[in-house]
Amino acid sequence: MAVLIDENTRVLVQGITGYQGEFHTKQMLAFGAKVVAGTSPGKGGTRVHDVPVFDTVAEAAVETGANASCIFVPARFAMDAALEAIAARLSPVVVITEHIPVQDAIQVMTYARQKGLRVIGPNCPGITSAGKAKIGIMPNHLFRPGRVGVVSRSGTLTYEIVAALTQAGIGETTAIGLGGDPVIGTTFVDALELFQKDPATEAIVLIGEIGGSAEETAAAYIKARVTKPVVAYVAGRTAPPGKRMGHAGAVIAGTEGTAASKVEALSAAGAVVAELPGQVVGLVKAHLR
Amino acid sequence: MAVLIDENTRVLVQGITGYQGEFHTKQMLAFGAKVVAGTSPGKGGTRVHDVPVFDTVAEAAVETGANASCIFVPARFAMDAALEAIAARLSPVVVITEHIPVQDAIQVMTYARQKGLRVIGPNCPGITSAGKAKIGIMPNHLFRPGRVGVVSRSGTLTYEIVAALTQAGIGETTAIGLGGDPVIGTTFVDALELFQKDPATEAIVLIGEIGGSAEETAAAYIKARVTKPVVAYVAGRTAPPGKRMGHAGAVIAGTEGTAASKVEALSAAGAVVAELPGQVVGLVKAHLR
Amino acid sequence: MKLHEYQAKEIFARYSIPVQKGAVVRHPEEILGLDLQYPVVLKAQVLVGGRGKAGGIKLAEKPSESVEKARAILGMDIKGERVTRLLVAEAVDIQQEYYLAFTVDRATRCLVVVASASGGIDIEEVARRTPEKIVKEPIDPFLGFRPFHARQIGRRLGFADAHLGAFARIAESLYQLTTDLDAELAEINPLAVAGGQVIAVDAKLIIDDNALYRQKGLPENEELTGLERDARTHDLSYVELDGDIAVIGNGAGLVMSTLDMLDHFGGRPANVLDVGGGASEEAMKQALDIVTRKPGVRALFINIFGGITRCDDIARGLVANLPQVPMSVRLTGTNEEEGRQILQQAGISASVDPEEAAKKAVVLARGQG
Amino acid sequence: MKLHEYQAKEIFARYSIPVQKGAVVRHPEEILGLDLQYPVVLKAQVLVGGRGKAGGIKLAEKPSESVEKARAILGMDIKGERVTRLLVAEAVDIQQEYYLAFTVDRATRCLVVVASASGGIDIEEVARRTPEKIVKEPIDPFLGFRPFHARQIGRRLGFADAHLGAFARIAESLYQLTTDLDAELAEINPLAVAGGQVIAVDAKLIIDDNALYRQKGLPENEELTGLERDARTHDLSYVELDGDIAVIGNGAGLVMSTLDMLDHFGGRPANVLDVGGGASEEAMKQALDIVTRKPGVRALFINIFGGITRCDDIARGLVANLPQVPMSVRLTGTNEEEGRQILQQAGISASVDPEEAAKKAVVLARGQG
Repeated sequence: MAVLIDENTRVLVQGITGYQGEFHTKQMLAFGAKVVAGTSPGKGGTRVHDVPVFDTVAEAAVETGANASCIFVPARFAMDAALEAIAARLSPVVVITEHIPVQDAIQVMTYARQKGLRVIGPNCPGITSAGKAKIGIMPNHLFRPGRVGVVSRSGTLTYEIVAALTQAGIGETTAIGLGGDPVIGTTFVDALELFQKDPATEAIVLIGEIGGSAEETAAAYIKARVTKPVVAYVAGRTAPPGKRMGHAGAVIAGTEGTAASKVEALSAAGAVVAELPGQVVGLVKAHLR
Repeated sequence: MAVLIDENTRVLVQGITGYQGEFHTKQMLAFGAKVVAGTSPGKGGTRVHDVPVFDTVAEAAVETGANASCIFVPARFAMDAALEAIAARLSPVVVITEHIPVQDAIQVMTYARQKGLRVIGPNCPGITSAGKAKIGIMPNHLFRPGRVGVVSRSGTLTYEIVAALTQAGIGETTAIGLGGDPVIGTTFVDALELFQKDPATEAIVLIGEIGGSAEETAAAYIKARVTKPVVAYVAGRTAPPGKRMGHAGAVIAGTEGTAASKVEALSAAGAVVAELPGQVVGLVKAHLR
Repeated sequence: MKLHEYQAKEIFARYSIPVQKGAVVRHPEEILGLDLQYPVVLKAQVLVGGRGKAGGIKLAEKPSESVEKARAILGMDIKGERVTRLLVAEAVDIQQEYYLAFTVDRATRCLVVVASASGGIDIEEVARRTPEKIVKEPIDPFLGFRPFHARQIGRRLGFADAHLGAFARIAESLYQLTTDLDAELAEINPLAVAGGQVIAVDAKLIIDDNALYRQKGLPENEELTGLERDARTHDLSYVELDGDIAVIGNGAGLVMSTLDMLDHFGGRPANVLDVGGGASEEAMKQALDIVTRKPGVRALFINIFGGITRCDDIARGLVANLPQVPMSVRLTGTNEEEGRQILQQAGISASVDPEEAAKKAVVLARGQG
Repeated sequence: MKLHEYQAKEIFARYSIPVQKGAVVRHPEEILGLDLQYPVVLKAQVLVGGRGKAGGIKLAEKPSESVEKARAILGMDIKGERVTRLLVAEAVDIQQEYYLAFTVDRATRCLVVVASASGGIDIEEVARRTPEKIVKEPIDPFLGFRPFHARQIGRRLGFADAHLGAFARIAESLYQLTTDLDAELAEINPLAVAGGQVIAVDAKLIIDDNALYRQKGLPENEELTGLERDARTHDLSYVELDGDIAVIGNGAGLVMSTLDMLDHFGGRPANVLDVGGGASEEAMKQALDIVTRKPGVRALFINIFGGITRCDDIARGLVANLPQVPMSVRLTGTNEEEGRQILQQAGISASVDPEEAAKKAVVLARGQG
């Protein structure tokens, strides 16, 4: 089992002819993901790694049965690409692109909500269901099918944790990179709900960071609904207040949003909180039945 | 019985302090309609014909239980007023105002559809349920509770027909003025459906005019669903093609939209079509059981 | 309000929609001063349709031919409209003609995009005979017509490669100007592929009259006659016809049925004026002045059913501005009693029955009153 | 990007939001040339908060007093920021202070309007202690913030009569400029009723950095140090801190955890640069240049976990631009083998374990490497 994507996921890559799109299409195929189509307006009829390229998502979906999207198009065209994927009823729509203006992201999320579809990201590494499917850019070799669900606001920290889980022989069900921007389509609570329901997931790793109140909201959800062990890590304990740490999602706002507030809320909710990323896997091991 | 509005309708008048708003509030009250509130931004706290005036629809609805609206505000503010009424979940929202830009009307209709609420008009005389309730500007003295439902794209022609029905002792259930603009909230089909279901309505008078294809669509509906007698009149038989007859709703477009096409469609659907408005009541009489 | 082709193209150019290089002239000799590549197309600037079939569009291979043909077109009468301006544009070598428009759709209550790969003068024929060749999609006013919508339409018309992007940019711009300018219709027919370019060869733009208050910088409305323009300035809706009975009514439906009645009884309306809802004494004064100023009016028919309009206001306006022609008045509805009293005091009789009053108007126009 | 109060107010004025009459000066004597009614307020133009409590705002009753007080404020250091400009504005007689802002809300994934009848410097205190005094409503981006929404908010703050319309117009304009300018935050605190007018007494505007590409005509970004500005021009995210270990990482989360690790092992970061996703050789070159240019850097810690970023690109960039300071490298992930080989050939050893590498960096900074 896995959450969000599996063997039935037929991926469309939007922006497949670009540098990143082409490279990661190859990687997804190598992982065993079913990348069935790509889009690149004006380049319909060509192929990339033998994947057929279309001018529009509508044509790609009709011709190939694509049912999920992975977006690599540059930031200034990303909103349009995401709206196009949603209009074609693809789900999830995974937006890898970073530096998308927040008001563009707001439009995308509102449209997805209207249509009842799921967006992941933007500015995220995507989703990987170990041994089954991958949408996004997480390094292939890290994964090994196993027992732990990983959800994170940070891409590189996800890789750290996944690599360690694999090395420890525990393995993963699905890893979900939520993205570091202030407005994102899928939240910790969504992921916790999915992992709690998934019979194959025995424990959950939650990787947060300073800024916003998503971790505090997740803590409330854990307390109310999650019975599986949750191991958490919150990055940015020593980050200077008010300084932007790489993306807008990491601005400390008021009393909420500090690492201390998040760690406290998660601990109070029954999650085990690691002080450094290197401690996470040991804590997972200790709490697996 | 009646359709759309009855004794339980609690009317809010938007633009109650204006010339038309004030005059027709008095007329509606005289008719026996429950006008419970008015709005006029900046004039909250005053009264018009003893009806309390509020600054916003939200306050008026909470304070007075208003559940329907009648809009008299000038054309350039009418879209905002209608959106405000819809946001407060009033229904029907009856827009009397004429000369509203069509792209404003489009926004209002889209928002109402999103919220699942009914708009009547714009540029319409409103609705009158004889002996029960009135929203709009139809002259009070014309009505007498009775057996016929009237639906029309034209205000003054509605009055003609209603007056004649009353004079003939037949009387009306409800008269609905749809409005003459190209984009309107409620159509012939909506009204036919309501009248067909209403046990008190024994026959239906439909008054169309040239332009658009609403009468042709109504004809198809009559053929498929309406078992009650329908007497129709279509104005503009002799209007010169391509000339605008007072409002944008009456521009002949292509082969559809001519009086001939409408008369033919209605006749073929089983409706009885009068050649002049003066013949309508005679035909109603002949077809009433 | 309808704009001339050249006016619409000036707006297109502001929105970066490619149009042919060209200029407008009022006199044939002006053509010689234009810096244009030959051949050129000369196009009569009129607001009525069908100018091509009427000889209002001609090709010229060189300047002398151009001046000669301009002489033939300027001053021409096309369906009652005199040609006073000519658009002179560089001819393009059209490979394929498409149709593209945004307009208001009553049925879906939205703007719609209408497009076809079978553009050109016979688009109405295409729509009637092979409706499957017409792409028509409603547009959510809140989401708008997005770049991806434009590409989808482009693909359905068969555009590919670089032309797909060119088409999409034109469609986006045309939608943008439709909403910016409150257009009821923004049409390009034909939209052509010519010389490796996608280009608007013709242009039609109709602005929503109700939105003119917020549309600044538009050219003057040329669709109207002098009296129609006067009526517009007083917010009255007035249309000229070719009979001898002047008609004043209130409400579009009533006004149309009034024409139907006059026709039924053998009368011919000279014009028709809708005083609209809530007409005041002052509006009535202007209305009387406008309808009776038209030459050839032999009688006046006033048909009022008061709703938002009050009969007493109408009566006061009439009594204070008694017309010179014989008239038949029908007056009923709101404040009917007060209205009749005012008329009676001025010695004017009014009918309640519209058919009776229409018959009387026809008799008056025949000089038998 | 954060704007100064005076810059935000210039934008407010373009959107017809009432602000006090005033001008910006860089030298005290300039005040004498200003045509302003006294008393005036002198306000230090700094981007950090809390200038009032730091003495950066003063009232002056007459020109001489004004110049004297300007001398005290100009050149002042407020939380590390030197005051170079002063806004001199006519004082207003405030009757009540309100709070009004539009900002991005993570929870509802929308812009929200935030307003309160208890405005002024203690608004955060109000939010914490009496959250019921804060009005907060999400805004549908497609419907937008309409005039009726503005009136509703106005009523909830207690505005009535003519002030309700004045407030509503300000709120509509503030929303308009929020969307037009891609603002993350557009705030008026206090929005005051003063002298029968509703007026913006202070102004804060933060523009979304990701949208700067489509925002022309904005003032220069003054929030950044020289090195931060250099980083920005190369699309790198760089923040200055006050320790002695320069840090390069990829991804915001990894970068933050890197700081946490250094702290854990007793190290103090001098700065931190996020090379982001898919960093190229060239980006690595710029990154190395920027972090090591900062005075006081004693060691360099590179912590890369390759995802979209490839280890070989990083390695090539490092080998081609070897820094002068001792360094500790952690390199793993995509194309790890190739990356390690490149480093090995240049005699550089790299760790896989981040904690091991962090410990080494701390040791190097202490000069014990």
